[in-house]
Amino acid sequence: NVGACLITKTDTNPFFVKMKEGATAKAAEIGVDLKTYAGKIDGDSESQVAAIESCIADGAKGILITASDTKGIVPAVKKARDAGLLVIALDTPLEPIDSADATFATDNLLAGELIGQWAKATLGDAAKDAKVAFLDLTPSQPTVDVLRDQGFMKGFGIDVKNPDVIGDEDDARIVGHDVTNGNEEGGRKAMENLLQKDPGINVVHTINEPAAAGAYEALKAVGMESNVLIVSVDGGCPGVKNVKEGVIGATSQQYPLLMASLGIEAIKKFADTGEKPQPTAGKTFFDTGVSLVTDKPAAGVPSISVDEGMAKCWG
Amino acid sequence: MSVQPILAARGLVKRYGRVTALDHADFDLMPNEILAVIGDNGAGKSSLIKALSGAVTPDEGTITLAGKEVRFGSPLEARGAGIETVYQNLALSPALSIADNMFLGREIRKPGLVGTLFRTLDRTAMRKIARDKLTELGLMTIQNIDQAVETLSGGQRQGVAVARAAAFGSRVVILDEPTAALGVKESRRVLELMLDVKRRGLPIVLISHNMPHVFEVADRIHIHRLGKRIAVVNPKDISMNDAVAIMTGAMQPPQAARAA
Amino acid sequence: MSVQPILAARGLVKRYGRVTALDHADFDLMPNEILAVIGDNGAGKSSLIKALSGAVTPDEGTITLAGKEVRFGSPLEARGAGIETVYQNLALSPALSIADNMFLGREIRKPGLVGTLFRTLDRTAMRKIARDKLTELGLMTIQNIDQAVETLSGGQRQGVAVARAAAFGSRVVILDEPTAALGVKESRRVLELMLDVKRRGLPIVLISHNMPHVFEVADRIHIHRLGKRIAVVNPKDISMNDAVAIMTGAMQPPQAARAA
Amino acid sequence: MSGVQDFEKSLARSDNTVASFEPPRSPLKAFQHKLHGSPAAVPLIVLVLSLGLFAVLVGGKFFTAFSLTLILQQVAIVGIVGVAQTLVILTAGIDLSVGAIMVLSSVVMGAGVFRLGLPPELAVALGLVVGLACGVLNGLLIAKMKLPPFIVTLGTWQIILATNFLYSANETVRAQDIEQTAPLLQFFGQSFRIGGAVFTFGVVAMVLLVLVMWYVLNHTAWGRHLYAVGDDPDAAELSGVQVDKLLVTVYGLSGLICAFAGWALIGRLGSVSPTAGQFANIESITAVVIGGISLFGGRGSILGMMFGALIVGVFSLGLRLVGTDPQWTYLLIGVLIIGAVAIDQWIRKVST
Amino acid sequence: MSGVQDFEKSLARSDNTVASFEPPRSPLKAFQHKLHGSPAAVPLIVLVLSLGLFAVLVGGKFFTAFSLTLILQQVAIVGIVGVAQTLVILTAGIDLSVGAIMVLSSVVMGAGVFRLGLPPELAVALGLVVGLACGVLNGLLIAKMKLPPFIVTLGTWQIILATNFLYSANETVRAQDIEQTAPLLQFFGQSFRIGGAVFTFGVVAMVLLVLVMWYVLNHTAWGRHLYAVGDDPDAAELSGVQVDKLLVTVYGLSGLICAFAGWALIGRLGSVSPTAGQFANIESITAVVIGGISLFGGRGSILGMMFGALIVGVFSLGLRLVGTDPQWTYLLIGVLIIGAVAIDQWIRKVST
Ligand SMILES: Nc1ncnc2c1ncn2[C@@H]1O[C@H](COP(=O)(O)OP(=O)(O)OP(=O)(O)O)[C@@H](O)[C@H]1O
Ligand SMILES: Nc1ncnc2c1ncn2[C@@H]1O[C@H](COP(=O)(O)OP(=O)(O)OP(=O)(O)O)[C@@H](O)[C@H]1O
Ligand SMILES: O[C@@H]1[C@H](O)[C@H](O)CO[C@H]1O
Ligand SMILES: [Mg+2]
Ligand SMILES: [Mg+2]
Repeated sequence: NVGACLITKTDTNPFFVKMKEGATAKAAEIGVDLKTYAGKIDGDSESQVAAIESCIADGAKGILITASDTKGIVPAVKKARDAGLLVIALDTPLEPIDSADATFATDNLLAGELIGQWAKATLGDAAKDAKVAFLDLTPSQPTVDVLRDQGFMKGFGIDVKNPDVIGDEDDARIVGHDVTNGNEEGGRKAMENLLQKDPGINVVHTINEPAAAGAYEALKAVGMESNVLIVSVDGGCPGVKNVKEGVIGATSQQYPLLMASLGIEAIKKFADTGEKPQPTAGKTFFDTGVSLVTDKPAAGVPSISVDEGMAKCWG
Repeated sequence: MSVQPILAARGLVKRYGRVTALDHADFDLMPNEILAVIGDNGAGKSSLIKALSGAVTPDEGTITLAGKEVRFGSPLEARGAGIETVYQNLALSPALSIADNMFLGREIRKPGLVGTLFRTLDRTAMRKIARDKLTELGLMTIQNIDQAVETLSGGQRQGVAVARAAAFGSRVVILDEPTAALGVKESRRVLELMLDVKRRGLPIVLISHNMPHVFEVADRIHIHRLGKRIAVVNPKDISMNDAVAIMTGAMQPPQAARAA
Repeated sequence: MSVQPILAARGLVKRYGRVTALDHADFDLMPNEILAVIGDNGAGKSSLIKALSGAVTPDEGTITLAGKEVRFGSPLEARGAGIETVYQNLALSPALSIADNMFLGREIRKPGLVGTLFRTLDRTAMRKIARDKLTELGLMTIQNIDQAVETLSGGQRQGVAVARAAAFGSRVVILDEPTAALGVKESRRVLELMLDVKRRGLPIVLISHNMPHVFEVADRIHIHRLGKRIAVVNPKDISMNDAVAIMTGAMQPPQAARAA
Repeated sequence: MSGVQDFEKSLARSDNTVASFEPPRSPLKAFQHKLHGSPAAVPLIVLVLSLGLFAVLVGGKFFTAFSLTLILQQVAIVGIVGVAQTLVILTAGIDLSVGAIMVLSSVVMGAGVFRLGLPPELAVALGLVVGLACGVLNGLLIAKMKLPPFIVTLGTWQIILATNFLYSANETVRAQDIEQTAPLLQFFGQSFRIGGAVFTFGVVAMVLLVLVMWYVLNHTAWGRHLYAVGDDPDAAELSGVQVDKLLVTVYGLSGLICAFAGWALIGRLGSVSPTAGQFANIESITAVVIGGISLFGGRGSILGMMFGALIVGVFSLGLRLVGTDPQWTYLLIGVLIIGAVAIDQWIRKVST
Repeated sequence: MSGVQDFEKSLARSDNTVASFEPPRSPLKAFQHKLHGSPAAVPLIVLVLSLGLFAVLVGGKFFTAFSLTLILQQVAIVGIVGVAQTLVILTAGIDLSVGAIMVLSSVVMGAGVFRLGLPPELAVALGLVVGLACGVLNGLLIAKMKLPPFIVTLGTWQIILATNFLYSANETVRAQDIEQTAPLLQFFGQSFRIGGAVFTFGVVAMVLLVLVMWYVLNHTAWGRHLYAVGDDPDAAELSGVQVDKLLVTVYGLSGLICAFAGWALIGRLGSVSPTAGQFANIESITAVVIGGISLFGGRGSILGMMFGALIVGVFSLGLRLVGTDPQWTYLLIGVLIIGAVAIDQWIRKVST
């Protein structure tokens, strides 16, 4: 029997919970023996290192990993590859990206760009003097955070300055950035704080849907929920439902189950034939796709309907 | 011994790991007497007192109060039965006020609904009673009844502890080395207090290493040695010298004094 | 007073917040004498002793040892100067062994490189010396020198503390209420130990509330009241009664005894 | 009877003066003494000063009824958990499991409605019972087995949190679903306005809870016993306090209050989120410490805890509005923690 | 002189029997007594039992030289930090800032080479000095200002961690860069093999450090003083231990050891990561507690801490190989923590 490991940043974020469910189902289907590991919190790289080592000791054939520290994890990944394991980065590319044998991920820059474009098109002329709040992930600015933020700015027409750094922009439309830790609690508090800075906020970019839900509660508390456009990334079922109910205007849907099941298949294939997966043509990684989900499509921005989104959502 | 003892114990055993602090000890306190308990360091005097006052549960043996067998699960139960104790280590709460300490575990609640429903304490009443009790016992050199006990000198603290016992004891008052840390003047005040309590009809158990004090106030002396009562003597019939000799094992107790 | 005092103090002041524990107190200890310090509870006796032994730093005043002014920053420095103290609260470390306690702060290291380089303790030597000292002072009812102090009875602990002071004191031994918690037998042993130490030529300071003890062993009595020395008396010239009267403020000290 | 010893004859004539106390020497000393007597005064002063500081630094945006009541909303949960933590710390204990109990209870309330199909009232009751049970478990381990509170709650923290994740399978219950099916769960999120000030029921609950517990701690026998146990448990036991029973009650009550905080948390977040409250233990301990309550037990006022929580809230919002990196907030809170106890120590030292 | 009091005349003849001690009553009691005497025995037994448990549950994959030495590698950092924590806890203190000091020191080592352009030797030295300085700061606040260790290190934890993030700007230094420019930083990551067993220098350092500190604690005056201070600081002070100086030394040494752990951490991770070590405080306290060291100070053996860390390592790897949900590991560690002190308490109770 082929052994495989899935190592996620945490096992408390629904995104990773679903990823795990997808991987587990696929593994059972094609006869892969899957073990799953996670860090205690986002940023806990040591637990991920220990997990990689366990996989080596366990004689697994391959590892799927969403790295917490994309640079820091590289030596451990190298150790696994040296021991003959196939290592695939899911969701979050390593730095450099070729540290893994393959990367199955959302194009996060594109995910950000889509919601940025949508927000710009939806506001129309008002976009010129919009007031935008950014609800980011953590103070450490992980790659997904940077890519989505900068992608959004690109789509919305904000000069990103250094594309690798959040916060160096000087566009007057930016009210501010605050961190959410990617959950409802942080989303609400960050939104409240930014509203204090400027109660005229009318666009909110959120790092993920739990943060968006928290932001919505803060807006609702001051009766502003219907004047503000919230955009987000993830496409989890609760998030898509929130799009349907107008809580979130549009969200960029990712496909973690696909990442996971493709990853499991790739490991199985590698074990059977020794063949490694190839990246999408023209990209450095295998793009698992991203779709903008909204029932208010905007001209020039490709999107799918909420019903389609519901059919593809992940939990 | 035709009069029934007010507080008695038979065959008390208390082990601490490998040490046997009480080794089938007996005890009898008669109504309205001052009974002194003497013995070497580590003889088990404090352990005996703790067993009688509910602070420790004996491994074996029985305790009777006014002829009825009792079993105290905590000092609170013993207090409920009218036994007040001043422990060797005082047992006052340093940060609480004198009044709070005197009423700890027997607080007075306000009358009426406020008291029964909201369980509000009646601070005024407790303060008044505390002040009265201390004055009655001649201990009112204390300026302020709301003072935290930790601001009092050792002697004053001892006074508060003794006053608490004397004020609330309805059947028995037990004092474990109440004068050990006290000066000459302060010790004298505590002895007078004891005689005063006795005059009010209450029996007292006094543990002390101070032989002159013991022979001055005690009606009977319980001699404790190696975890048991080995003799009960009358200070009028025996010399201090002999009592000490029995206590330290230098002399066998006279047949008549030998414990049952 | 033609002989120079071995340990002396002038004008010591120590304040604790609003309490003045020492109020310009003086002190003189002569060579090879037992000096008793008596006073009411809270008179400032322990504070005086702590100032002399480096446990607290006085706010004002000077201390001289054999005529030279000294300033002890810690008990360790006072010990280094030959002053050994048994504090009222004992100051033994419960979890450490008897030998460890006796040598705390003056451990012996192995000879040679092991000791200087690796700073290895010489356990064998320390055990041997500890056993010898305890035997010499007649305190070897203790079975095992490696026993933790917490397993000893109160009396045994007191014995270890006094033995430590007596064994290591090279100039002065100070004892703060060494018999307060002790039984008759144990107290007697400590008194004998004191006389023994004196016989070896060391002066002793004894704080005690036990007047018979004080009058039995003291060569001179320092009477402390309200934070100062109010008199120094000779037990041969004064009755216990008068000493207590002076101490408690019932009587003015005789002119001759009045402190400088 | 050998009677009074000879040397004591003179005692009758003895002087009764007591060692005199020097009066406070300066207005500063008198002030210190005053502060010593009212343990909640220092945090209150610090709170007022920090409000002033940010009013100057940030200006109008900060010093509005709206902003100030927003701070109240942001500290409501920590304030409620802080009440639980205060009770425990006053007994010289510590409760590291508060956040875990809170979030497990809120998850149970959500699951009660959406998984077990219970009516919301019952689901809330079930959540409260779960919190109480966790607290009682802590209490029994501490009181009956005599294990140190730090270790017990370090263990139950991990156990309860893991149970929470295993049980919830990390599923968030959406705000909109709760609103439709079980609005009772969001009860404490409702708000009312007085002018520009916005108060949620959660804020009202926090303030009321603090006031009620202040009353209980200071004006009932149970409260006095709690202080006595924190002060010296052996003395309290010998003076007639049932220490074990009291400790079980205190930890049980702490668990119940945390469950209540879990309910309020649903109101604040709208949704039920199993990942919430991860720092509630550190945050509540911080509020208690800045509030001038001694970690050694027996000393301090629950009002101080509330002021402590508000100080942290003022700094958090204030620094955000100034626009500093969030890390500066953490740094400053660290300084505040040490500063608070240092001041406390100084007052205690000089005024005793 | 009035001489010996009359009633004492008979003392010379007094009996010298001491209250008799009952001999241990059963083999179980004798065993308990033995355990009581050697504080590291219980965790050692638990360690052996848990090795046996997983050998049965997991089988061959677990019980290989490779896996067993892997456990050593995985606990090396916690073991080193655990040494620092042990020293502090033996003085009845606690150090919540260990992880923050460790990570700040490793960041400073990295920045020393890559930002300041120092030679690696100097960069390492600079990192060690920073760790030492953080520790001394803790020590001064605790010893000189008499602030409680829990509060001081709660504050410095946040201060040092925030400083770390602000200073590092959250940038990881990549392993490849370190390998090229400053391989010295990765020194403790190097390994050698003996058969299937793989030992890193980090593992060797951990074991050596534990043994050296065991020697220091038990066979030097400083070690005895440390135990005495933890046992009863007032008694130690009066017996001639310089308590303040000792505490400053202990916290300073703790900081230095944490900095050393930071160096070893670079070896383990290959890179310098400012987000590492977030749980080092809880993990090291857990190792100490499971290792049977009393949080009240003065009792326990540093060997026990190492066994405690290994027990957690065995459970973590074992459960990972069994393939259970990671939350079950946390849950079980919670149970282990409480179980360890419960056993300890039981032994102490029955055998005294
Ligand atoms: N809590 C305890 N744990 C262990 N041993 C104890 C405990 N309490 C008392 N002992 C032991 O029991 C024996 C009797 O102690 P107890 O305190 O009753 O003696 P005592 O007669 O009051 O002595 P003293 O005159 O010194 O007060 C002693 O050996 C003591 O060490
Ligand atoms: N550390 C301290 N903090 C505050 N006050 C203190 C401290 N030590 C002593 N005092 C106060 O100083 C005064 C003198 O105390 P001290 O202990 O010197 O008296 P003493 O003569 O030894 O009394 P006793 O006979 O009761 O031992 C007392 O009022 C006491 O409360
Ligand atoms: O892409 C994922 C998800 O968006 C999640 O919500 C946060 O972590 C990111 O890595
Ligand atoms: Mg006793
Ligand atoms: Mg004294």
